[in-house]
Amino acid sequence: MEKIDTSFFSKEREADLFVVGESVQRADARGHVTGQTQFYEDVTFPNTLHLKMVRSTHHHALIKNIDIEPAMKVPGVVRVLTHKDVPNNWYTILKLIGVGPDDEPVLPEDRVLFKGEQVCAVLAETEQAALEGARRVVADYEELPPVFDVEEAMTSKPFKQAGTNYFVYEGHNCRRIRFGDVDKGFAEADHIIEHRYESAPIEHAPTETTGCTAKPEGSGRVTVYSNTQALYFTLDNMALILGVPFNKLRLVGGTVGGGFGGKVDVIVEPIAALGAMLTNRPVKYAYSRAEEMQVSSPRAAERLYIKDGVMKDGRIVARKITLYVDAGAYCRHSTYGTTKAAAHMPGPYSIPNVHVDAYCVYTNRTPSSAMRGFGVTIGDFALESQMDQVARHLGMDPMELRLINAYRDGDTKAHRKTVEGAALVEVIQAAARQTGKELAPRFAAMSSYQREA
Amino acid sequence: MLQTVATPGSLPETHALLSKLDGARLIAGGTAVMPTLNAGTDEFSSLVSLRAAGLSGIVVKDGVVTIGAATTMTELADEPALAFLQSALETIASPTIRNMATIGGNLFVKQPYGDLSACLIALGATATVSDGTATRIEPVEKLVASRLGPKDIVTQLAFSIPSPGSFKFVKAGRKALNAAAIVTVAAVVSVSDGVVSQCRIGLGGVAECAVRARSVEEALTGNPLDRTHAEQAAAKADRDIEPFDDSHASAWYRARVTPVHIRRALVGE
Amino acid sequence: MKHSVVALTVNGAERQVLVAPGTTLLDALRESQGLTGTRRGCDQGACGACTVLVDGKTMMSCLLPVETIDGATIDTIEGLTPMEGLHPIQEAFLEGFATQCGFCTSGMIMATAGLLARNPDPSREDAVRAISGNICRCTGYEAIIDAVLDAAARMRAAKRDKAA
Amino acid sequence: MAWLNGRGVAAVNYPTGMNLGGDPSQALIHATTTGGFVITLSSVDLGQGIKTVGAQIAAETLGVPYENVVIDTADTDTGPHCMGTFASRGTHRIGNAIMMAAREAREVMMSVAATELEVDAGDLVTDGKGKIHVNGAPDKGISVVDVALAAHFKHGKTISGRGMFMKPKSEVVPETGEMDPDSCQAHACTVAEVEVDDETGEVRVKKLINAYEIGRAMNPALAHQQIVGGAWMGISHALYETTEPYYPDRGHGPTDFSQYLMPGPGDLAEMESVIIERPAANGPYGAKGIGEMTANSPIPAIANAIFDACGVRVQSLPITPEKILRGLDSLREQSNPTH
Repeated sequence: MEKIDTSFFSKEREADLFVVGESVQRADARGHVTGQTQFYEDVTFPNTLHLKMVRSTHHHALIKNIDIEPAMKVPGVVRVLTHKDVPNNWYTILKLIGVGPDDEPVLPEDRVLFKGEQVCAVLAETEQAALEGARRVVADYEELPPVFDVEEAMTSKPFKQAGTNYFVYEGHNCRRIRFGDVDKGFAEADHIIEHRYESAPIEHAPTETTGCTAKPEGSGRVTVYSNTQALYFTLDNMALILGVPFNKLRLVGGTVGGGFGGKVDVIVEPIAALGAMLTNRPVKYAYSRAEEMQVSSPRAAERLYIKDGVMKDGRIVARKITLYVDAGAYCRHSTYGTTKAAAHMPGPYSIPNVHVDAYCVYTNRTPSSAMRGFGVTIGDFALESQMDQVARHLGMDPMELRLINAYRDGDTKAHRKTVEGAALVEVIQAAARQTGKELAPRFAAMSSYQREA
Repeated sequence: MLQTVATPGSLPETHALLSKLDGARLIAGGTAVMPTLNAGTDEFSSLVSLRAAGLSGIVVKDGVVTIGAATTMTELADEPALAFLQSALETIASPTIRNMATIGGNLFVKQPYGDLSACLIALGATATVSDGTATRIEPVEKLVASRLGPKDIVTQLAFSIPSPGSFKFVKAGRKALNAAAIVTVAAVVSVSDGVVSQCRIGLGGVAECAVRARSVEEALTGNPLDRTHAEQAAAKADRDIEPFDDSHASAWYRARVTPVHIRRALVGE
Repeated sequence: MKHSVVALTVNGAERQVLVAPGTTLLDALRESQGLTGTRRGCDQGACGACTVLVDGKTMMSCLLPVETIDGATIDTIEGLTPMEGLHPIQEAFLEGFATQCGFCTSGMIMATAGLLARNPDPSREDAVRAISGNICRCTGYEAIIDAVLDAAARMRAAKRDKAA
Repeated sequence: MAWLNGRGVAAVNYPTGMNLGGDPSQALIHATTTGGFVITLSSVDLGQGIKTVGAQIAAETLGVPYENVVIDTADTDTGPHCMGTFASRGTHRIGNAIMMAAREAREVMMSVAATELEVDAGDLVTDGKGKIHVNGAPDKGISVVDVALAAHFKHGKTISGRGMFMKPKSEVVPETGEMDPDSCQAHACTVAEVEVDDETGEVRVKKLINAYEIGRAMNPALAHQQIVGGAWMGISHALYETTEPYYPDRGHGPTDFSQYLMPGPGDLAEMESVIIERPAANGPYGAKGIGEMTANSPIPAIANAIFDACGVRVQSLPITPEKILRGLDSLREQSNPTH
């Protein structure tokens, strides 16, 4: 168990609490250890139809024809859903908070933009019949050249039906942070240190795959048993897509077999509910493990260029960051993640001159979305690798370099928010203490309360 | 879609069902076949299980081990005469999978799985194959490279127990346990008069099937079993392997580290 | 496509299960027996969430066609849970904070049950091996390994108490 | 062959909550006839523990035992709105909403108790064990059960409360990026110790030493779970994970838990962590969100430790043995050119 070191910030801690701060047993643990915890898939209904998706075999292609007849001949197949069945086929998840344009079809119309994109949905009496039906659908494509590189996508011909290959932030092709004057900072600096960092897409890989069962009720409503991380996000998007009043839908969930951000997209519920409405039968749509691994949104691949202007004494006086978030084919939550990434820059350091261009770029890769540490995790890898390179360049201790530049209460961040509740200095001091490293008196005396003279 | 699952009670019955059923696939432990079935497949429409066909069991006689093809990995690990294989078996999947997976099935698992085949090649094991009318004996080395005929069933495997200390094994994977092979090295090396008198090396994870590292064997034979000679011999491995890319490692990486792991298997450093 | 009737002893009770060809033990347990404590994580035998005991040995129920195990004895998490209180393995997982989302827990506990049936006094390495086919994405495994060892200690102590 | 040792540092901060469209969550609370309390939410528990921590916050605020609080979640027919479980927002947003609801319910509870005891409500305190009594006079009191019974059957009062927390929408100034994107920041510093096999590029993370500042550890055991599980995920991200091992080629994209690489129970690093608490002024009992942050600092700490060990700087994730070995080969080439 972790030690709580109360020697830091001792005056700010409220001490006499009854139960907050106690390691009480998890409320759900007994259900977990007995297997009685009820996940969405444990609620079953007789007469349920199984939904399996036909998926694009190309990264980028025009759909010439979809022949569903062979699927309909498979014993047990009840219906195939295509885009024509979807009342409001175009959406974007963050529409609810005013983000546009609608850039993603529930089911594609004339083209597919990534390999694995859902094309049409087969509903059948059994899972095996639905799988066979999906194998029998014949889709003809005309392949188009894909784009897989964010910087190439920025300048190549727009491939989406809606808009540019990048998200437009109030007239800009990126989310910008402008603080101080980086060029002036670079001119003053003793050293310029510049590196490029990047990452691959990362899958959430929850042990329970994304899924739901939609059940039509006698009242005319549809109840959806789902493992979404956000019930109302799902409900509201579904109502818009299905063109039904919000009170026709009910979402039940709350117990999820791992999420990590992977279950905030709204993909399975609208189609399952549509199937339930069109057949008047419960419909289950659960990702297979392979779909979860390759088709569900991963953490975005990112690319960052960091250029630092550094003084001999370790002060970083200018930091310029160009950051590309690979949103994949559709926006989903990436526009928000990119803004979050921009706001996180230049890291927990007070740097007087900061310039950030954070691009949310579309490519023909699997659409990415939120994941634990959204917008930050990869940025931290880049920032903190960069700090190490700066320290080595200067021949400085890496902890001391960070302490010199660490933000303190009252500093202004690059996005112009005043720092409060800072504690970077203290976590470094605490880590040093744990490793038995003795910080020089100047560094041991530092505090987040104020910057030393 | 799957139409039939049969669990015959004898080998002749199994052969009869194999010929009778269209699109039949043999299933033993199920660890390789079932994921395919669960994902939906047109590859086969019936399954014939070997679970009850009487093909399990281990017999040790006069230094030769004969193992029924449906014997599980756990049963192998529990056999005292096969103690030398223990550490190799423990690198294969997990205890739960080893309770299911069989020695016969392991021969036909797609690389980079199927490390036991590399061991069997090193041990010079032979397989008994029955086609319903006749049986034949094939070296495992040859069997894994060719394919079984549609009527063929591997019924048992046999090999001589190597002399103590002569069996060597190293498996390199991305995880300590339950990893697929980047490269698996199994070897039986006999040393007399200070030099390698005989050796047989099986490699897994570095070709479409488990292979024998003949070039390494040749280079090693007649030389002392020390680091220098092992390293020189291991460097010849590129002639024996045809590595591939997968999510575990690239062909380049497999080729680059195969000699390292061969040397480590041979001399432990 | 002909369904078959398969006889299984599930958690001590004799059951006749009607299955379509190729129905996995996992589906049979969850769908026809209502034993949903056995979880479906991958249908590929690679996550361990569906681990049960078949004739006393841990197996992945998603890899077993029910028709091939006629007459088998199956034990699931539901059968492990005593009428009153919890099984020592369950106690160890609960008190050791070895669960987070809970989805891998049934499989982890059944893998532990399989280990402890064979080896009542496992080393840490034995515990690690026993769960090496079970994926947990939440905990980082440490608390689970501790719980396996704690469970073993609890069961040994209970056995000693009983003998005394 | 040699295992090369190295040590690396990284320090990070992490925001609690999201900006954009406002960030609300609600909670309803009511007492049952016998003094149990039910919190109704539409929030989601992914294993992070909101069902537990939410009940702790309610119990603390109401002054009743933890065992008396039940969380009912998540059903959109009964639970009031919640934005969802993401952005390290749950403990902070939902916790604040629960606290507000519990305060309102507590006020009713105390006023009924005051009527029953014929004292001033302001003189009453809760003992956290199920009793309300006059401050300084533990004998002059009444049980929460009796208060609830009286409220229901004598006074016709509902002991209930509504809670809502919302951070208003922050508009971003397009030219400068000026914005107010979050509610507070948690902090972490990790020191990673690794060893690198100089012949194969394999990395073993031997130890992670962490210091986390998380505002308030509401439930230290649950915080411990986030720390250990998150640091494990950090190791996994640093060294293993990708859905596209041959990008831009989509070939060999992993489709199962064998192909998708993550460290198993046999690949764990020793972990040593300490928690520091600097309460957030706007957090419930000072809490900040920590669920996401715990994966972040280990990644660069490991990258930096690998460089320290073997002189290879890998600037792209994941840091595979192949990337390290290619780096080692090129260092060896530079120091001992053979061509």
